[in-house]
Amino acid sequence: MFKLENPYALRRGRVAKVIKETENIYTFYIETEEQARPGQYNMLYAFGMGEAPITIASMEGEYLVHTVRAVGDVTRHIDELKEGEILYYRGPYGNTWDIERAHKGELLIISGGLGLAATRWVFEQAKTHHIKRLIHIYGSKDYHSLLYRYLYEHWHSYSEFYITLERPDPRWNGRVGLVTDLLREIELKEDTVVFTCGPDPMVKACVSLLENKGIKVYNIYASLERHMKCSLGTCGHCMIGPYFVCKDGPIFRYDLIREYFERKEV
Amino acid sequence: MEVKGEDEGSNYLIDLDSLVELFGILSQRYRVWAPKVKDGVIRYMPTSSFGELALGYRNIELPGYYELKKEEGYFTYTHPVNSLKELLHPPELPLMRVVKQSSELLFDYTMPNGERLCLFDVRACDLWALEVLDRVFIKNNPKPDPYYKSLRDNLFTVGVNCSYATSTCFCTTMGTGPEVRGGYDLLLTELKEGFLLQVGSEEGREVIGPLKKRRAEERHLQEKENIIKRTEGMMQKDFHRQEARERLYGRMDETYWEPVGKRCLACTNCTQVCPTCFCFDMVEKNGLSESYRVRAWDSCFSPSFATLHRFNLRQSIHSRYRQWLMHKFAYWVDQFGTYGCVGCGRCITWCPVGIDVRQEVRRIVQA
Amino acid sequence: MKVNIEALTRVEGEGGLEVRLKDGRVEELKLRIYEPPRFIEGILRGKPYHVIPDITSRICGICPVAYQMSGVLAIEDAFGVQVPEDIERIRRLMYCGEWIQSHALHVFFLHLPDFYRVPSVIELSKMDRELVLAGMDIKRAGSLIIQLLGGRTSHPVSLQAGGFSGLPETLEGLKEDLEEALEKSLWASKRLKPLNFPSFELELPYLSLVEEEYPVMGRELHFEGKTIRAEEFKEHFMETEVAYSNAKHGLTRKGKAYLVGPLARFNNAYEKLSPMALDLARELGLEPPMNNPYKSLLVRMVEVVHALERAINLVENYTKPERTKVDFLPREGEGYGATEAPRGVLWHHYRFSPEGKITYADIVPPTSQNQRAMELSLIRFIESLDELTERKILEGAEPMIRNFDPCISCATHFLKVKVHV
Amino acid sequence: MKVGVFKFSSCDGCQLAFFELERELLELSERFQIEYFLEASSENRWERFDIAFVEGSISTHDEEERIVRIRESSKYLVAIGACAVSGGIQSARNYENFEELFRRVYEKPLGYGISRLSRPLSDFVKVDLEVRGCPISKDALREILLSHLYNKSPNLPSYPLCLECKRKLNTCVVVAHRQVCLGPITVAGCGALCPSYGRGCYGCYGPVEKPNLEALLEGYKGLMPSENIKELLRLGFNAYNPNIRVML
Ligand SMILES: Cc1cc2nc3c(=O)[nH]c(=O)nc-3n(C[C@H](O)[C@H](O)[C@H](O)COP(=O)(O)OP(=O)(O)OC[C@H]3O[C@@H](n4cnc5c(N)ncnc54)[C@H](O)[C@@H]3O)c2cc1C
Ligand code: SF4
Ligand code: SF4
Ligand code: SF4
Repeated sequence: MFKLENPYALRRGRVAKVIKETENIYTFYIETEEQARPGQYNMLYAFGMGEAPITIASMEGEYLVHTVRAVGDVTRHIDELKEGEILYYRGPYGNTWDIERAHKGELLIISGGLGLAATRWVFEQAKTHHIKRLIHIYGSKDYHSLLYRYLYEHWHSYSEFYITLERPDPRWNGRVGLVTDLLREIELKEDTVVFTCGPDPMVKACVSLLENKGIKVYNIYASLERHMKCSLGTCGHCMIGPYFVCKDGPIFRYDLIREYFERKEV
Repeated sequence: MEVKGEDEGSNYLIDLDSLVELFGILSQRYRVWAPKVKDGVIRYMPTSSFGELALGYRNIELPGYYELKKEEGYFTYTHPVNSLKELLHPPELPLMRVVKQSSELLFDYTMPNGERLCLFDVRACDLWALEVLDRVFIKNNPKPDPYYKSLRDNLFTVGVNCSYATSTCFCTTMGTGPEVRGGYDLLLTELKEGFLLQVGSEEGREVIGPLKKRRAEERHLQEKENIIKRTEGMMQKDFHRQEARERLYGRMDETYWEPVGKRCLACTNCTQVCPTCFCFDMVEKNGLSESYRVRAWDSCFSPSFATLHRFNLRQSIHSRYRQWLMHKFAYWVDQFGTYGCVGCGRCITWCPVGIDVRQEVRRIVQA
Repeated sequence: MKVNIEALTRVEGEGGLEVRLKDGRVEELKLRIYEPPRFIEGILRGKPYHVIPDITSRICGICPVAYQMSGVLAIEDAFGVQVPEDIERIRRLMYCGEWIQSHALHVFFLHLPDFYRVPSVIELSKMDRELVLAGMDIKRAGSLIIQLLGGRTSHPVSLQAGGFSGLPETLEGLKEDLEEALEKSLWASKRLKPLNFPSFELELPYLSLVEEEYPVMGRELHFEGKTIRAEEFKEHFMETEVAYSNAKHGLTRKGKAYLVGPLARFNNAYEKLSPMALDLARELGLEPPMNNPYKSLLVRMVEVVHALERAINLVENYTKPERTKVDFLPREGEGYGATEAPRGVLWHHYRFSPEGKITYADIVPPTSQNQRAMELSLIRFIESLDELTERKILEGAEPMIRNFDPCISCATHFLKVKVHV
Repeated sequence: MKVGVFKFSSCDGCQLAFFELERELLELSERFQIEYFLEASSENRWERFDIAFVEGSISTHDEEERIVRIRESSKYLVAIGACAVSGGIQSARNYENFEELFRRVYEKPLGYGISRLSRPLSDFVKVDLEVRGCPISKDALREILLSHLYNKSPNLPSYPLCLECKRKLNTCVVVAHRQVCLGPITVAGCGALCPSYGRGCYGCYGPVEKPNLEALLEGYKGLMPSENIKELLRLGFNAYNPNIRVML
């Protein structure tokens, strides 16, 4: 009998750096030997609380980058981690953005709120791919919630990077409005490939707009969020139609999930 | 499912004394679980002697109804009320113990013990259910589950062909029975003259080595065929499963599901008694300085099952029923290349308000 | 002078005490039970008989088994149900569990802090951890019995008219726990012996059940040398309402106070105690007549030892009955049931319609029977004080009340003390 | 952390859960200071409480005022048990003629500020956490106390009793023994005690959120007339639970 690896086994990673993004969102740089790909996620563990799936926002050298918003038990405790402390996690899980699809073409990324964490890495990698036009629309609730401010300059340097805030702010002289408002204004080619991650309603609204613009639904990819307990395709919580978001996703070609995603209570 | 060799030399006829002897050999080699009568029902339970077996009983099952009667013969009932999921995917299984020592955590992963276990008297539907679970947890899973596997690897199964089907049985509809076609180490069929004993594995062959037995003859095998045919005849074909599956995908609209949503209690019973429903929750059981991570049965009918941002995506009961039925009869095939239902009928019998999944499939598909 | 204890503490339920003093004498003393009435008897009316054990147990979370058992006996009395001996033995075992856990709770958690002059068991554990832990283990042993037989310690679920809805196959491991508790009880009792028990004598008639063994349940009561049948209870005793309290007062028909509970049982049935309990009583210097309520603490320990010894015996002989419950049909009739709750006689009386609906319900709990006795003791205690100061009264009144282990939840079906001078 | 334990109309059974903790009570008492707990201590201080555990239903005018004072003094208010969460057995009276009921038990005139209805705390104040059960289990109490130490939300079930019943590998008493069981619409947490002891659940943990009562009445028709099941619910200690009172 061969011994199986225990997929529930947790690994330790030292927190090398912590960046405070907003009041309740922190970015952690974790020392790791892991290999991962953009779009994948890890299960982060907090003692006595349980686990939460968290996107790998990026890999910088030996550092895993995680951005965590404290909303509940696990995430609140993760956010209390200090430099030098240990994060316990397992992963990476899930699939990756199919960036090859955009090879020599146009790539549009749409990120809503914390969804930016899921698109950041592929966006960074897109720089090194042969992509003719790289557009990134990032919608944030308000000025407070803006993530990764320290990266915008760099992002601007190689892409059309737009930010829109839902709520105006005296410190903000950029765009105010919904992601869809911004999207409406942008000229897109019909074979543009779209990557998106954000709240379900935002994704739905963007897709319908993109379709109106003639974009093919099979060129749209969405990274979904669902309740997850195991990340191994066995706990059943994350199912959407025939798919397990944890292992078949979290990224889906939209035409495959549309029937389930757009329907109430599936 | 792999059909282990069924060459001529593997068919024997044994009498009652030999059957008793066989049980004795099994109990010496393994810890044995077998059907016994408890609380007025037949259950798989640890069994140490032949006399404890639920032989000579008949289970009468209807939607939301169960009754036991005495019956002439031995293997005169169908499957027990509990399923083998109980053993391989226990209701509460601690996956690890975590101890906090200052700021460090120590993890102690406790694999279930690898004791050899014999399941005596497993019917076709339940053997299929094992195959289904195998695919979910190991065979079709890129990250096979070692907890499940360590329990699974230690099973020795003695299958039994059903000579009777109760009104809730529909294995023929799901294509899983009543004939046991594989996945067993030994297989029994109760005949007029005795018991047909067939060997399905090397281990099975070894076990029956010392047993007093004789070669089965053609007429014995013929009788077995007849019994299976007769049992098949006791079940009606409820629907064409493949056709049903295809049509179900076109029946996602809530209007199809609302009628059953009105009748369903969302009590979770169907998912719990089902031999293949695998959904679970991870529960942290905390003490002052240690914490256990426990895998515990959950259900898509639970009110917090599909919670996103403190909100259950499936608020209505009919949407939960849809998730369940669609999973069993449609999605599962995409996921694991088999139906999630083996037609055992447990969910029908054990629904406190007697909802019959066959009827619901038919209603929805025909609508 | 007026002394007022707004809320009595370390008793079950809520009540208060109000005392008015004049010229060194108690002019008026009111033990007020302001725990709101919950109308259990009223609610029962018109309901099917089988709800009795579940509902009456909710009168008191500390002695639910007593309520269930008295209720069940009354139902069986009315419908002419005879339970076989094996079921009866298991009932007795369950009852032992209640005595053990309730007595241990009272002795160690509620009463003992008085003798150590600390406010609570938590403080007590800082002074004598070993003793408190022993108390907890004793209590746990009692709880365990009820839990095994009935699912949970408070409001167990299995006890029904005719027997049990279900029972465990075995009671594995229980005997060892009981034996350990027995050892600890003997040890703890010896630790309690040298405590300072104020000398105080209360001479009141004692009422308890009488049966072949030390009384737990039965059809007859023992009072002032007479035997009274359960159905004659109301011919000899009455419940009266007093304006200041939500609990009724139990008195003899002649209007006299009497006492139920451990002292009553001890005095009426001393010779029926188990051998170890008798030895312990002797060692503690207890023998009837025991009229000092303070020493009820020790008597409770004697009863704990008795109950443990009895329980061990019953556990040793435990086998799950073939049928855990006998079948019966309801019929029109009247039934009485009385058992010895930890705090004393608990009497139930019902009348049923032909379909088994309750047409009349009357429950007399021990605490209401003891209320008058408590008031008398308080008056005696206060008048015997050398110094009639508010502080002295306040200091002594509550411990005096606690001697009686009053269960106010039962009685409303108490503790603030007010003293007027 | 400062803890207060309070009692209203009830049987004391839920408070007992503190004593049931036994040894753990002593360990936990190092982290929690019990400031007010009449049944446990003769020294009680009413200042500010980090956690107030409240047992019992509100059934007198006096109690209505006291619960408001407790709320004002407490950061986190926990309703413990069927009385506090749903009105308790005494709320069965909410469905009866109160004057008559009173006369059945007492001869003295109506009064004493006793309310006609026995009501849950949530009818009067904001409740931060409801702990089900008649009585609550010590495990639930331990989970709440530990959760405060861990700074997490307590993990108390919201799923129906049937799930727990099956996790305990019980045989369903409805199907196998034709007993009425309220398990399908009752919240889990007790350990499925009644079915484990061969009888149907009588609902002491109270209804799940949005119980499908209609379906239950319809489905159990062969076992018991609807009116009797409703009566069972009215006597199930949770009759006045907001999730069910409108249906009774
Ligand atoms: C594939 C995937 C990737 C993800 N990536 C990220 C990521 O990169 N960063 C990130 O921060 N999150 C991410 N999430 C979301 C994250 O997993 C959840 O927020 C997290 O599981 C919550 O766990 P918890 O224990 O902290 O909350 P729980 O205590 O379990 O809370 C339960 C639910 O309630 C919500 N919730 C809790 N408190 C509040 C509140 N006060 N207000 C509103 N809702 C609340 C939570 O979102 C959660 O859904 C991802 C999810 C998925 C599925
Ligand atoms: S869905 Fe029902 S019939 Fe099918 S396998 Fe599960 S319990 Fe058996
Ligand atoms: S016995 Fe009751 S709680 Fe258990 S499964 Fe049946 S209906 Fe549900
Ligand atoms: S089964 Fe129901 S009635 Fe029985 S203890 Fe549990 S919740 Fe209460």
